[in-house]
Amino acid sequence: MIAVDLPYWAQSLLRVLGGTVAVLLPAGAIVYLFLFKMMSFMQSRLGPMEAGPYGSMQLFAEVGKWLQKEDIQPENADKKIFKIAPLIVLVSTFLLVAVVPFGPDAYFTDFEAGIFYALAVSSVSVLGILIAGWSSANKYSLLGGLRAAGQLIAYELPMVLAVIGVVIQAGSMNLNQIVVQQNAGSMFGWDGLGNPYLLTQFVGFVVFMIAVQAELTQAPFDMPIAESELVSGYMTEYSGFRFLIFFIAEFATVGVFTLIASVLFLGGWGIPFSWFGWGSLDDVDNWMNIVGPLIMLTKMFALSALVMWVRFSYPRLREDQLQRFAWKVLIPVSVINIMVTAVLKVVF
Amino acid sequence: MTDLVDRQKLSYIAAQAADARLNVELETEGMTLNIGPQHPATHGTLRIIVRLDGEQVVWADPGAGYMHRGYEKLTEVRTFPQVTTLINRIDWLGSFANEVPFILAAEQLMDIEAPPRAQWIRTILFELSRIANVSLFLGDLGVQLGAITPVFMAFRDREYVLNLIEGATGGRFHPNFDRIGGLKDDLPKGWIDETRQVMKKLRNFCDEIENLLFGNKIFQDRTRGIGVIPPAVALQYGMSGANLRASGIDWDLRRDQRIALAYDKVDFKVWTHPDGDSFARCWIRLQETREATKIVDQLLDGIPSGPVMAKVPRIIKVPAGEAWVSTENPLGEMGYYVVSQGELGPFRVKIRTASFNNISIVPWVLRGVYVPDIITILASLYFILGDIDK
Amino acid sequence: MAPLSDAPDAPALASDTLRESIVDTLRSRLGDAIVDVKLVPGVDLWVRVRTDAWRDAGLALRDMGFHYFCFLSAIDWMPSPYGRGEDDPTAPPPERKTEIVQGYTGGETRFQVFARLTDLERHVGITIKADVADVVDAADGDHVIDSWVTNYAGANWHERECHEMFGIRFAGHPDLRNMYLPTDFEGHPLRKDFPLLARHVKPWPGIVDVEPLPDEGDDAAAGEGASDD
Amino acid sequence: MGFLKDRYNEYGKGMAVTLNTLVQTVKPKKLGGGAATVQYPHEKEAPPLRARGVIALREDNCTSCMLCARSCPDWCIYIEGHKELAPPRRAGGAPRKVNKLDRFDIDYALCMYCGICVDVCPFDALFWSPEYEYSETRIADLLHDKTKLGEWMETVPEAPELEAGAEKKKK
Repeated sequence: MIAVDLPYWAQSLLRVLGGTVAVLLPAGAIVYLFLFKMMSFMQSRLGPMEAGPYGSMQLFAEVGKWLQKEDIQPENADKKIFKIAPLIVLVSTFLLVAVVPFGPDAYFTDFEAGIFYALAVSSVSVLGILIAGWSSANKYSLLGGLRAAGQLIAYELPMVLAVIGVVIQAGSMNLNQIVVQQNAGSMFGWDGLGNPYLLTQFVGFVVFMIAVQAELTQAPFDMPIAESELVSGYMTEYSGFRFLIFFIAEFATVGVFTLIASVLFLGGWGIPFSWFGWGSLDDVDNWMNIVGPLIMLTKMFALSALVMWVRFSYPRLREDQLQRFAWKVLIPVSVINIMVTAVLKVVF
Repeated sequence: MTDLVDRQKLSYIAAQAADARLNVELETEGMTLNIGPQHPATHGTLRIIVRLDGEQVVWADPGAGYMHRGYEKLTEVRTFPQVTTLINRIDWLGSFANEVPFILAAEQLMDIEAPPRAQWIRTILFELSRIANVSLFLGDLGVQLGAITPVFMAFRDREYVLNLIEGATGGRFHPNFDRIGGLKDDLPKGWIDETRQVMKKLRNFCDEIENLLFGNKIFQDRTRGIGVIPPAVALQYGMSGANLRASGIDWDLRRDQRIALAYDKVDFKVWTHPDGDSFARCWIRLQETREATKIVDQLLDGIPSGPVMAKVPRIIKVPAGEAWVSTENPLGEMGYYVVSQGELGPFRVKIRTASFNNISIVPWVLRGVYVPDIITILASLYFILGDIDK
Repeated sequence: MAPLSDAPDAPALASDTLRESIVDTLRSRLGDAIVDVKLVPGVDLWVRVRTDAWRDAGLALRDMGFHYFCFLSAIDWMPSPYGRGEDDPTAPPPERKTEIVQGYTGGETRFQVFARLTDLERHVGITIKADVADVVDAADGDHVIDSWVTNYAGANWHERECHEMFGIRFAGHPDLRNMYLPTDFEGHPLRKDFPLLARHVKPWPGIVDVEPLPDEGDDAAAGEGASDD
Repeated sequence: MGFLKDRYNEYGKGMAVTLNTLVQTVKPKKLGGGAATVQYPHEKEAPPLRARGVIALREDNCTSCMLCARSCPDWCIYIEGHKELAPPRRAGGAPRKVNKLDRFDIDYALCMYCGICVDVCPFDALFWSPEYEYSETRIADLLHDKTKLGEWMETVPEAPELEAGAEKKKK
């Protein structure tokens, strides 16, 4: 427990700063590590090498480039809405990160219905994408926006259903509680690994990650952007810093979603409590507030590496195939998963 | 002009009426989408105007000509040796293969034949340019379908082939190595061993692409049963190359015509596929790349020794006459109808390019497909803009 | 479709039974519509038909097994009034021949259309030609010949190309819009009297010759191997 | 297990390919790894000896015969020359008339790098050099004169030896 009592304004400031860091740091790291480097290595090249050692400053160069560019709005665009759309997408990411716990006390807010809130605000970005596509006055943008709306709504459902399994098992919607349940739990009486839901909710994990992939519009579900079909989908008409905001939002959302996935399935900030003899949340030592975020980041990077690896390897599905996959495969599978989980919960 | 204008008006009115009928039936308003001339899927400047109902194509009208360079006119003011450097640029990915039919047509008119060694080396370089061309197709196919990695692998391994072509001819893209009566020069030392190594790499590349793309379920879902072209239609439109063979027609000019190249000395399989869909077209190209590496390997083993140039006068005047020679180029049948009137330059050269015919089927094949399938079908038909527009 | 290699290897024939039989069949189908035949044994076959039999000839060949449509194009037999564009703009233009000399199978008119078809079963191709009447259709100023679209769907684009490049109108073609050129383009680029501007905007660098010695006349023109037509 | 194997073939093999490439790229050069790309300004690839990079001119050999300018498909070679009297080769002989080159320009913005001029040159005055670093920011600057073309003579390599079975060159 933190001993210092901070005034409210300081706490708020800390939270805002922390939230910004929690969004931007993973986004930047994902872009550099995976988009610049891992993708390049997977394609037999080195990626950016000139800006900074091994191109590590490339991202700052890119941001500088985008900020310098002219902020173009198409003549027929609905300008106010057009301008605001990228911000809505980014705001959704910030709202999401608010409930993610990084340590026993390192959280921004401690919702009782945390995961419920997270799933709700994650769909705010759909609005941004839809109005971006609509207001651009471009047919490609329109098609991209509509595809995005259809896709994000279709994959919202399997995601929610996959999470329900976790919620049933943990018996709580509070994300910190889910973390504690996993780390303090035991499997068949053996608590050496805790009880990460990755193992017990493996089906849910797979469904969740597929749905995340689709929510993030990463290949093989990137048809809202589909650069070979729709030029750049809903982002076609955006340039300069508004495009930058879309870009940041894309990768920040990757970061936040994989953070949530690591909370739900990999045990979040925790390490199995039995290693240190902790029994419950109150026993956890204070140093976990520092180490916790690092553990969390490691897990996040592992998951986003997976997301990116799939992105770099797969071709794109077609829109109708994507819908069919969501409704005919993912949703039935996750419903069955919920039933099995519920039955087992009652049995054990 | 009245006749024409009237007809245009009539067809316009008919199209409007058809649209109106459709709109009344479905109570939707169609959308005209202009794909190209600047669009990532048209790798070049092809423009396709599609009328959409939802995401379904009602009709499509391709418009070429954004890269028309007038080669048929340009050949008329050039001498025979100068034409070779020009026609290199028609299909810029397999440029050596463009030279061969023209040179063969000129040789046919002059009644000379290149020495055997020159024919072998021509065939090797011909197949190398096929590999360079089709391997880029295999990579680009991934990009069209949303997979970004294959194209980098294609560029990586095509580089080896281009280095070989450059090592032998001096030009990576535009070799201009063929001369009437033979070749400009012999191969440099060590080239044959290097080529063997590269062919191994290319076979490995084919395996990688097969695992990365062709084996992938998503790829198969995207391409199977899409854009089916029945054999009769393919013949009517004069489709050639892999597009024709994918429709189940066993026709390959390398095997099926007598030509002064070394193809009759090697053993190779002509792949066909019964389906005629996008997958078949792509799959045939993959198999052909593999087959081409094997052809090159076989040819390397048996290059005869001797000169690479027949006795040809220093100033080339081609006797009057007409000749048609076509070869199985990477994109399909490419041929030149050369008319000479005994001058230094040709009187008229009709360039028959594969892509022109292959793309002329687009209005037929795109009817009723979805927007994402447009891209799949265009990618699988595989055109090079320079090859359409000449 | 047996591979060619399976067929008995035919040496350069003095007579070419396959191509002769094709000519015979075609003659029986079209009668005296066949104007001229040129047969190079073992190499190729050219047939010229009367203008009014152009469409029938295509149909007959399609029925005879020439299913594969290769191309259709036209040729302007008039010699170019500009040569290769290598004239000295300051000197009077050189004399050029203006007499029209047709190629294989002859012809009477300036424009000819020709098409190439292949029989995939018998491994044989044919080039078929027809004159395009010099009489210009009054309505649109074009030369007219029948369209092949009903014979081969692939002829569509080839005829469009031919129409804009040579100004030959194909009667019965559904949609003779320009393919390459802008709609309001004037002239027909592949006609020989259409100047190639790239060859006119600047003089040929080869015109310049080495300046002779001041005390010498023009007689000692340099250029050891210099050759021009 | 058949089900899993099929799924692996359908979805896993592609990921295995990308992972394999990643490992290959990250592997140190000593172990045969490394990227396929070259960090251009820091390290440079050597083009093959025959590479047609740029045309070099040996001015002494040129007799301004105009053959190259006339056979150029693009009309991108500009030659001007004049005749002058040179001292006789042997003492007591008559003075020789030689062609002196005043201007030899190649417009590399027009040049198609076909090599016809190099082929037709009867006096071995033109050569291909694999040199490729001569880009300019203005297109007009690509017109290079005989001094510049002469400087490139240093980069012209010897013609490579020929592969076994080739006929010896008569030259």
